[in-house]
Amino acid sequence: MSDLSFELPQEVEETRKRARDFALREFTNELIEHFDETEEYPNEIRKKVFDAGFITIENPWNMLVTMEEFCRVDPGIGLSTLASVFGSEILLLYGTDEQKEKYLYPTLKGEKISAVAVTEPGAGSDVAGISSRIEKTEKGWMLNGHKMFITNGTVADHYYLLARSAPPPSKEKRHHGLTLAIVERRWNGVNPVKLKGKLGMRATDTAEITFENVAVPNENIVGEEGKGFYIIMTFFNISRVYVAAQSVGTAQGILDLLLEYLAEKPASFREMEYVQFALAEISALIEAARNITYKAATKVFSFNPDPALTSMAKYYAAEIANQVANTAFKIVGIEASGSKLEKLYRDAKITEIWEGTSEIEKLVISRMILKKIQEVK
Amino acid sequence: MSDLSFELPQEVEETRKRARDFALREFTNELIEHFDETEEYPNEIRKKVFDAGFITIENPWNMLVTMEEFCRVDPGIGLSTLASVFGSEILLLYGTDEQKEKYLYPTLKGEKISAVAVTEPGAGSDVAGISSRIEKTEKGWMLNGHKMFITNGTVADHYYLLARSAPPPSKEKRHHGLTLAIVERRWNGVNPVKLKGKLGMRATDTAEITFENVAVPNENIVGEEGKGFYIIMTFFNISRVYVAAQSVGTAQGILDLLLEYLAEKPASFREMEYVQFALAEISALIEAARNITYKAATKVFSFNPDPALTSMAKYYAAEIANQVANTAFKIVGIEASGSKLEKLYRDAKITEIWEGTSEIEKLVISRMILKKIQEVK
Amino acid sequence: MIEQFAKEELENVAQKIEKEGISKDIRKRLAELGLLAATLPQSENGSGIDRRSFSLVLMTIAKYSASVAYFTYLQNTLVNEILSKAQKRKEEIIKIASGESTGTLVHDLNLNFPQEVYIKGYELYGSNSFVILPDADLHLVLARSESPSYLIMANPVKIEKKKPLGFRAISFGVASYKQTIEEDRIILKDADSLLKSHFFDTSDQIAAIALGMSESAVEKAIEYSKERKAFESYLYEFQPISAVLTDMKGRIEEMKKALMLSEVVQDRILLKLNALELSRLASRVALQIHGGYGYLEDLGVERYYRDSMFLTMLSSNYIKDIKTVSKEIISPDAFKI
Amino acid sequence: MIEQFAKEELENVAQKIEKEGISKDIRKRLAELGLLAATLPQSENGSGIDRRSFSLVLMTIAKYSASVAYFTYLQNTLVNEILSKAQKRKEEIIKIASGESTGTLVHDLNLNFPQEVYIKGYELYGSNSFVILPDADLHLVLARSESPSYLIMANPVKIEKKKPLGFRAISFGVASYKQTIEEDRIILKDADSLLKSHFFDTSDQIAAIALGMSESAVEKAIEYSKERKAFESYLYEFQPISAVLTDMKGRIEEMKKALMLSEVVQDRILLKLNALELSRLASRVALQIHGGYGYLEDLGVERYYRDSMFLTMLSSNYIKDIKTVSKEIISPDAFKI
Repeated sequence: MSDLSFELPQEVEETRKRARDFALREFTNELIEHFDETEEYPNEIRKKVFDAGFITIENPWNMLVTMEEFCRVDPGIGLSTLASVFGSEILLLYGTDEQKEKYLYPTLKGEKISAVAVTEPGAGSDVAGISSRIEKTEKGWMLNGHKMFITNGTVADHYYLLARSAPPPSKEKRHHGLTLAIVERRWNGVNPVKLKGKLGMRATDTAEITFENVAVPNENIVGEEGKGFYIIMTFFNISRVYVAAQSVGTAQGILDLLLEYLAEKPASFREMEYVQFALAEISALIEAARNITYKAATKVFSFNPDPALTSMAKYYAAEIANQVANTAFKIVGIEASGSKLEKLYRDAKITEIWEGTSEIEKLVISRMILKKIQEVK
Repeated sequence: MSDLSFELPQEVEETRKRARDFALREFTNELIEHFDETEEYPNEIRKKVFDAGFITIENPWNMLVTMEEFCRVDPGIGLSTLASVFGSEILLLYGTDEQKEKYLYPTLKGEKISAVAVTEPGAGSDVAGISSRIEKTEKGWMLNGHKMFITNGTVADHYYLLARSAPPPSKEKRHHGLTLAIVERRWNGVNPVKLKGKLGMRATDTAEITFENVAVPNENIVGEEGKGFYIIMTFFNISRVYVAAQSVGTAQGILDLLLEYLAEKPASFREMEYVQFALAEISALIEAARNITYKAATKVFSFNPDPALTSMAKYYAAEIANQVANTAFKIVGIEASGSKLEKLYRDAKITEIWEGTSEIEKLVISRMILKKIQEVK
Repeated sequence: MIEQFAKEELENVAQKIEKEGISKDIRKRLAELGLLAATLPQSENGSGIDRRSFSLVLMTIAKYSASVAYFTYLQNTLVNEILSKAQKRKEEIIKIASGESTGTLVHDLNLNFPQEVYIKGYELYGSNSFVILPDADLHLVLARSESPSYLIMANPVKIEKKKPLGFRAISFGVASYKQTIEEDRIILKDADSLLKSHFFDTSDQIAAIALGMSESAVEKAIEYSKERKAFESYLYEFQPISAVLTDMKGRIEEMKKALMLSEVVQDRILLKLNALELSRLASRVALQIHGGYGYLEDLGVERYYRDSMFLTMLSSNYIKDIKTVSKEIISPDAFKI
Repeated sequence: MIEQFAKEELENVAQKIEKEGISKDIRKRLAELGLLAATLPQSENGSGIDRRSFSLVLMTIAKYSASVAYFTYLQNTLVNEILSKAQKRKEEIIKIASGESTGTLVHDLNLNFPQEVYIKGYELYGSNSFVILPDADLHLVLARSESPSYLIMANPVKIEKKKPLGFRAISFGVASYKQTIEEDRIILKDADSLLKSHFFDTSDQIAAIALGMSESAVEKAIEYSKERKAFESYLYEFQPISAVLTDMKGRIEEMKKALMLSEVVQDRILLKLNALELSRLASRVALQIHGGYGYLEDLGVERYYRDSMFLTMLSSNYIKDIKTVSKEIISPDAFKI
């Protein structure tokens, strides 16, 4: 009777099931602990994920549910493997055929790893505030700058990098004059340093990268010169949906662990109303977070993104993941010590920070609302 | 690319628009204040609502979005008019042709008003704990009992009433032996007394009703004798979705009022980040509540109800309506005094109480989850 | 003694007071107990109660009638804090302190946008739509002018009462002014900042009222949970119910202790905000536990729900309050954007 | 003096302590300051510090090193509360009080389900998987038997360390026991209830540690908000950031005051729960304000995030705590279903 449907296509549900089975089988507790301990990049698992066909941008829903199911088992390994093609949408939407040939396709075949290099030591969420410079030279461009917290920074073959190519025309137009370029990690002057000691998500590779007089050929500029900000914002609209899925998966993983704990204990414990209420609250929150994430995804994946909705999904799902972790601990307590619950608690926190902090998301949402007021007036 | 869709059918969206226009036009501030003040039943508006065709159970989505849009403008009048057919699904699903002819169709034509009489002074959320008795006599049945907080109690032509027809076979089977009957208000021994002085929703008619030796003919028993509990639970699964829609509408109404307030004030006020964050948070919560409500509705309306999901929608949306009211007041403060915001704050509270308190909803949710643990074991 | 007065003379009539207002008899009793000029030194016709004890008095009264507590707070504000500090109008002090007449303070300091009461020369004009007790005998009106602001003793030309969300024993509404005032009716100059600091400084008294209300709401809920059964058990036996009541009790106790030691004005403001929030939460919980009965005015539970929000609206503006404290404890440039 | 010690001797090495553990030097310094047998009377080789002051000491130390604060709490628990009350083992008291040796308490009172350490006759056996400081010199082990429970001075046959979520300066892990014990190694009989009441009674000390951590996290965040810019403004200029920091500050101040006046054990338990919750929230806010940098251990901010949750896990079980208080303040039958 209604067009509304909350059911994913069967193909996607099958992918979800495959992803769950894969993660349960391959992300063993031993490996999870290993990568959490050593902070190594799980390159072997990445290859397996590729071989199993999970990394594909043909139907983005498949990637989305895979992200959810992988993070449900282990956000560190899960995200790290899937994000090996991080930034691909940039080339897909804005790249030239040559750029696609050289960078995108090998990445999608699992032969190369990509990364997005936007954040800087002095500019996190404030993308327009970056100060890396890319300047025209006789033969091409010259890049000087400093990037921070770059996921895949030391393992990527190339970065999609944002730098300033012209001074901002005015204070209000700080986001003008930014240009996006493809920069290879092995080029002269590129110096990535792995950042160790993260609270969680320790299977992901995170780096600080300095660029010193790096020569960038003309053909490596993506899109129009000076319009890099828009490209990155378009990309964030996509990537934030995946972070929302990461949060949903993490939250669901926490609920799984809580249920596992309860299943092992005498029934009288889980039948306590206090425990029952906690389960009900957690389930409702995850349900809410998942719906909003999928709704944002329907928009993004049909090339009709709703930035406010995407930001809601990103911020709300992150909030829920962290809240759910807290509630679960209230029940399990010290018995969670050394368990995966502890790890998910540490992993969950990043979702409020990367790909735009919760604060940035809130500003995006409210600007859309205030715009409407302005229009009405 | 996906079966997933968050868009309602065009017909429903048109109904939504019509409902909004109707409410904005007919629920004038004067009338809203009048019914809030006098606690009268808005019978004239009810008739208009009928004439405008909003009350139909052919496509329940139309009623659902109408509920949302009406409550967005005024929950008291809105719910009160739409609930004039309260309980109709009971006859639709379980009634005999004669019962439908006599009670359901006249109600759906706006000629009669119905009510559901379950709650008792000593048994609110604990439906199985009711103590009204309906006993077999030579000719039919005899009803004695006491019902409380019955919506439409003094204006309804007939009640769908639950009473105990046999003692519970055991402590665990307290919900056995309850029977559902149609009882007319004008019958001998029926004595409804209007309850005045409600915090909010004062346009709704609420009554305490005593039944003294009321003769109920055999043909007025609905469904099987002793199986009334199941009928009522099936009905609650439907009615709770409408309460969720009431909550979503109320919450949206609060956001509307906040935006109206902000639109009237200098832009500098609404551009304060504190205000922007509040707007973002409120919007995200309403979005989440609406999605979960619609998802529960897709299940219920396709005769495939998911009680856990319905309870999530009911409890979560009610929680959000109340939370949103608090946040809005934090910004508007005393300037909300005497405004509709104040009224919506009073109205919102009922959503956590009627049709199953939030506590009951949480138990429903967690029982479903715990069942799964049990099944796995 | 105050406990006894409140219990014996307010508890049973609290609902009646809500309907009929605070009678002259009650005012007289408050006066006899020395509560209408409580913290004023005895030499100035006051009772010389110390501040901390006065907070406890307000808390105790609020447990039985929040309206009477707020009324007491308001009268003391006028008498102790403003009139006496202004060293003026002894006769008005005596009248209010004796319960003979009532006073109110007409200002817009908790509003996001100023109300339009102005003074030009000696002409007072304009109106304020959010006046508590507009039918008071004595109006002290914050009037704005081109340079400083003034606090003026005035008589409204018109008042229009509206049904307030809470404190229904106290009138509320619009007051309009249009009069030529005499010099001696100007009570304070630069009244804006003086009133502001007065309100900030007495934030703990609002906190005390909020705590009294919270305590009372929670106690009512505990009582009810011991009478009412569901699923054949008393409500208090259910874990989530006892947990939330216990938690509330703990927070009330915590804030009561903090109230006793809050000497710094920033602490008082934040305590006020927290106590108000707690009172809203406690009233919501109490109503919820009472279920449908709580939604009806008969049991006197929904009153807490309205009163706690109304007290919040009357006595705080979250943004202004938090801004004031932020500037003090973080940086003068804090809370800017 | 404690402030000076903590600032000078802990602040700069706090991160190093987390990596390398609490050295014997630090223990010696704590001993010199009289902090390892703080509340024990001087006649019993203690420092005779009153309880309230001891809470302040813990709060102060926790501001600079939560691990050291918790360690101090733990040693005092053994020395002051248990060994001395049991009137036994003076030499062990002296060793711990002097920092010569370390002690730990092996129990399962905060767990939902008991750990399996038993005593049968004089045979102690079993293991506990959640032991703080399992490599301590002295283990006081809660052992269950058929009738009462005993607290026994024991030596683990095996310990297995695990990386704990927080307090990484202190070891954590499994300890297994299998030994025949001598009569005089039984420290307490019916130890279960005695230990329980000890933990409840010292809840305010845990609250103090949580408050110290909260304060430090918030101060770090304020500092950072004054250094870091985004969108060309300092972070503290943004309203939501200054609001949340101000709010946290207010709640910390409030609880500090409540801490000073919490005499009743129920109040202490609830204060502990609230302070722990606040510490988790404050650490989350502080991390958030530091953004990506907060997520790296270099800045020492993520440590608060781990430590606050770990302290919660170690020293409270929400359900058990709230149940205990509910039964006391609502009804013995409360929190049943």
